[in-house]
Amino acid sequence: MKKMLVLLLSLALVVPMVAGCSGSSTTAEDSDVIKIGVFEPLTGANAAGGELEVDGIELANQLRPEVLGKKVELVVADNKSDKAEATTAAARLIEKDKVVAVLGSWGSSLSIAAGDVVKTNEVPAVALSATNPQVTAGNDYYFRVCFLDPFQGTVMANYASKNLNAKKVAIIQEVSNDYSVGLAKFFTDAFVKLTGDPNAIVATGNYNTGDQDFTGILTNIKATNPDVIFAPGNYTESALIIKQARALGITAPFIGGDTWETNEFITVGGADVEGAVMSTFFDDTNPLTEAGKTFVAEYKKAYPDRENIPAVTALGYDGYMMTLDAIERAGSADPKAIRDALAATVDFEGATGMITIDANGDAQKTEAIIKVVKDGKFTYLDSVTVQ
Amino acid sequence: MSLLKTENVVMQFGGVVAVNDLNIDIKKGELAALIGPNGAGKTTAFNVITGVYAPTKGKVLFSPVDSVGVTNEIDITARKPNKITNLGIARTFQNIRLFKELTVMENVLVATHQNVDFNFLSATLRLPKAIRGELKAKQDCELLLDRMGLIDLKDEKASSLPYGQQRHLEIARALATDPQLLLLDEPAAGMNPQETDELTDLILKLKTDFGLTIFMIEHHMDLVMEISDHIYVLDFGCTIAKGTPDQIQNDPKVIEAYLGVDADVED
Amino acid sequence: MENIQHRFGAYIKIHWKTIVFLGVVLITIGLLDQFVDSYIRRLLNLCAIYTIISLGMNLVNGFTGQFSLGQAGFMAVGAYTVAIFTVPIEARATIFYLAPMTPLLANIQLPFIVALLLGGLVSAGFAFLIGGPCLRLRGDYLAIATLGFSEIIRIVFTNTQTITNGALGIKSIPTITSLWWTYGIAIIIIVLMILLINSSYGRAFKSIREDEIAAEAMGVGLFKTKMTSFMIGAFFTGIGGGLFAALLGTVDPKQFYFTLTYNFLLIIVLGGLGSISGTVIASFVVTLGQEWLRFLDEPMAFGLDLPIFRPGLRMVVFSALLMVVVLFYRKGLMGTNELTWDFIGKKIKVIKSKFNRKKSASQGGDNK
Amino acid sequence: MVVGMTLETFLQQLINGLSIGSLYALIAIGYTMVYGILRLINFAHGDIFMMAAYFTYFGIAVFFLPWYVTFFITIVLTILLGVGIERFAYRPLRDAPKTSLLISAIGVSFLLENLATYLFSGKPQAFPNFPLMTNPINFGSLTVQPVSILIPIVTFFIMIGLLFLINHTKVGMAMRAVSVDYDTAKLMGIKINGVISSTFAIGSGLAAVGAILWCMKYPSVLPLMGVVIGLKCFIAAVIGGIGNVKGAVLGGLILGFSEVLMVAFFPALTGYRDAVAFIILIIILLFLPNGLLGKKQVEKV
Repeated sequence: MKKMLVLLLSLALVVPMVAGCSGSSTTAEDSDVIKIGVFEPLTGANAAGGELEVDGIELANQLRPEVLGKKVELVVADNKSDKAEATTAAARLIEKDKVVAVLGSWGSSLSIAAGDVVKTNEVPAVALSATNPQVTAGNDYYFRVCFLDPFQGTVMANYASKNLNAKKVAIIQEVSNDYSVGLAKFFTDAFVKLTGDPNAIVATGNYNTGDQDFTGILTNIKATNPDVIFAPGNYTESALIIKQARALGITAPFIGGDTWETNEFITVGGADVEGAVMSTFFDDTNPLTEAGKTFVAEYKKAYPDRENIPAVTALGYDGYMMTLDAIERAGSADPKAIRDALAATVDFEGATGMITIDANGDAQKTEAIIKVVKDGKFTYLDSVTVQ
Repeated sequence: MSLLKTENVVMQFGGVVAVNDLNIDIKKGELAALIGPNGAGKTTAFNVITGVYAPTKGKVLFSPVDSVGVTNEIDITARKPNKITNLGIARTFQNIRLFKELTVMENVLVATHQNVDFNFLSATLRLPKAIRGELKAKQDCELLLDRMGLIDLKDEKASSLPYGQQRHLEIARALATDPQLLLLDEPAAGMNPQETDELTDLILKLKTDFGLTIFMIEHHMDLVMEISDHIYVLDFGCTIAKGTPDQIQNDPKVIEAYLGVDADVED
Repeated sequence: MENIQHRFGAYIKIHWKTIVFLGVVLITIGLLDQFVDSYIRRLLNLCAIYTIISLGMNLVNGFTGQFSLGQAGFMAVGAYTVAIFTVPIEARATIFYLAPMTPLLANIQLPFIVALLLGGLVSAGFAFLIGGPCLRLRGDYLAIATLGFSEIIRIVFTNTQTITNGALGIKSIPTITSLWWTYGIAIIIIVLMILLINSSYGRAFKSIREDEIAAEAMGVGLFKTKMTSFMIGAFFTGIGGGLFAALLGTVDPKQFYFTLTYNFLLIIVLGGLGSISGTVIASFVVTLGQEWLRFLDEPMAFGLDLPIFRPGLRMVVFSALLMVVVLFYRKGLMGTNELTWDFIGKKIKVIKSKFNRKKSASQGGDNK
Repeated sequence: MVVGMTLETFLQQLINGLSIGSLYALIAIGYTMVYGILRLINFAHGDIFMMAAYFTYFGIAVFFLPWYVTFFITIVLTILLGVGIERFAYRPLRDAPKTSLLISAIGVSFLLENLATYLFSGKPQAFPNFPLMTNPINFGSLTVQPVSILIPIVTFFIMIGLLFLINHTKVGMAMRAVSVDYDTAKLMGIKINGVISSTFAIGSGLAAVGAILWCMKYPSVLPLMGVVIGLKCFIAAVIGGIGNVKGAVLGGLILGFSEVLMVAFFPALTGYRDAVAFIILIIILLFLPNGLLGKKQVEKV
């Protein structure tokens, strides 16, 4: 009896699935809505980042809900911070929901996983904050609105060398995170070049995502007495690293990348992350463009209780707006036409700056924002231009 | 000629001596019995012989006839149980240990696995050699099951058999390993007098038909006295007597052990 | 002689229904391959791959009774082997942009099928190395040791930058899209499993599951037999991992976190530890079910804006399902039974008789 | 002094090792006690630890309860959780094959992780700050947080307390009896279920204490935080000899020291740190299958 129940239960699971598949929806052309896929991690390790980008996309959608006289509908798919799920989620957006373009994902590896799906199905995708060069490399259908790791690494190396006068730097990288490893490498290259000292990196510590105890590597680093510690990586681990460094009596300033700019970095790090410096894409107190000012005003209207605006939210906003701009220029909701229009984007005015898409599909950006944690807030410090 | 000898075997668990200075000498072709009160260390002795436990001290020697008919004395002390089975010692268990979810036929077939002369690839791909081997094993096992009166049940799950037949199946399975020495651990446990009688006949028949040497642990004294050639009596791990059934029946130490006369009275 | 011939036939007896069934399956795959879109295709491919991997796991856990939790690691080995040896040579420089690939491997490219087989073999090789220390351990120690090895493999792959490209992973792996690759291999592996399980080796595996001590006393070498099962299981899993890499087109170490193994654990528990057909059915149920249950993660499920429907609910339901199966349907769908024609016939009979006896049927039947 | 490590650095590393090792030890005791009685790897133990961290977080940061009230509530809730898990997920399977029990444990662990992700979101929560415990003190050139000293002390006293409980009280005697043989213990009139429940209560209570101390030192709370910690602490218990309280403490310390010292002496290998525990485990199991202080177990045939 029990077994029959299980069998029935399983059938109940599978049958609607198959039925649902076969009766899939109408094609894009004859519908009066244009569907755009939002491909983000809403659960799992990257959930926090995913939610922030979705905020920006949804805000943009409220501001500009129509294009070509048709309603734009967002279809959100959770890629669970997991690659296998990511490819299925991307395929689902394209095949089942018939989206004409995809936005996302937070986390370069998830975007890379979806790369193949969008390429073979010939549907364009716009990465928002994925900074790994491999996202767009060799893929004509992936674009992005943010800058790349090599750029960010160079920016921080410049900052460390010029503004902080650092001669000796220690690096702490999250070995299991492609973003962190990449940034550490580009930083190293740029910093060694700037100082001309091949031994300018005095110590390197590795950790894995999810680690909580860093006292071992920090004690080693303390012994080398660096001027600055560069620790790109996940915000939770980074905040814990800084806390433990301070508890061990390390006073050297910490600098990092854009992933630090989340509220959790400050809530977890507390007073110890005061003075931590990071590069990022956007600053709400100093919008670079008119579009940026509009975005800030609208964001404050939509979320009056939030203090500062995360850069990735601005990128989400830009990704949506740029895609709609491309649809308008293409004059059709045909994915291929949208792709061509996206590739031809020149001087699109985004909230995070002017965007011109280059041959690789990357946004050519020359300006990065440097922020510092001050009084428990991310505060504008400087903007750096690197060619 | 001895088939199995143990020399001064001692088995200790922590501080407990389960078997102390065991010296057994089983001649080829005889039926020997190991008796003694509960907890005397009988099953432990079996476990040492079959390699389940490595003895703390002492040696176990086995003299099987090999495939070309030559007899060699082999030291099997602390060898792996399956190696000892390969050499020709098979056993049954006091608390039946059949492969419950497997069929009767499969239970017996498992015991022929040690003789496979083909590897898993040819078995999986059903190469001719494997097919021949499997068919041969099946034929042999069918004969054996027929012999044990289990042939009609060959596709039943072992766990579904009645108790008495499970005992029979255990013996059939042990015989399928093609042993020279068969160790039976309380084969008649839980049987009524009629079943015990039948079992007695069966054991004697198997012994002659298969040319076996049998060593068994048994509590049914009638059975032991009736069919044994030699009897060893264990108490508290020590061999307190050995000899023919007649000698044992009249040994005061045995009577004492079984009747529980206080030791110091005798001393 | 005649007798042998007859028995030969009986030994590899194939029911005509089986041939018809196989034909239907093949035609279905052919039709699906022609007509489904890439989303369904991806799901169906995943079902086949999960079937392969779960069979590898069930061989060790279900048939041999060794509780191993190393699936994710063996998958990783297979996946990386395929990735390393099939990525186009010209793409390698851009993929290994932080540190170039070691010159030993940089210029070797193999055809997919060769790389796939190699993946299975390397995985079996790892199983050999791991099995040495692990298979001598008692049940739950084996679980934790295999889990540990799977983590070690992942950590090593994270750190060997010039071979595996570390955390960056490998992308641009030539992908497979046709259902024939995955289903062809899955069918071959199912057939091999059936043949293996019904051979002397299969019986030896099962005897160890049933009672190690008795098996050993019957002359079955525990270590050698467990090792054989472990290596074959790893081989299948490696093949599955290789297909997985080729399906996704990209691999990185984070994919092979040990919780991935729980997926396959759920499949084999639901299908029945020690049942091939159960594993196949459960692979489909779990893979498709997991996708179908996505509506639980959407705030607007059933057109109602209920706050309980939000991301994460699906996994809660899923893990609860595992608990329900373990607690109340311990034997899963099939137990150690197989979906043979005899089995189906018996079931139909049981159902029929129940139907006839309507009321008196409440206690009888197959609830053992 | 010029090349390699200075004495201060070495001492600092030793303190790091002692502190993390004692935390491992505290959690390992829970594993060892449950294993001793049920012969089960309680895969959910790490997740019970995680839930305890959330209880404390909610008590202080969300409901603004005083810390002592929160700690008390946390310990009580965690004990209820642990005992509840045993009652509903393990007890029904007591006569089932061991594999089912193990799968059930994995299932509970998986369920708790997913439930926590669903209820509390995957984002980290900041554990409240305890300045008295975390503001570093200097001893010469050594810098130590008070909590790092508190942890080994708490662990030591808990160990002493437990050893007393096990060896000199009625409950402890019952536990020892049950751990040797259920049936005999039953014949002796011991209430098996009661003993098992109290074992889970103690184990979970210790997980709660461990979680509070852990979060004081590493103040972020995440749904998956218990996974790796749980595995490592189980390994610590195995190293010391599972079923043995002193062994668990010893194993925890060995694991803590080896991790930190590997980082100290082989900085290039820091990426492999998480593999250390597993490598030690396999070495120990190969050469000392019963751990450092464990008793030899003989299987009954």
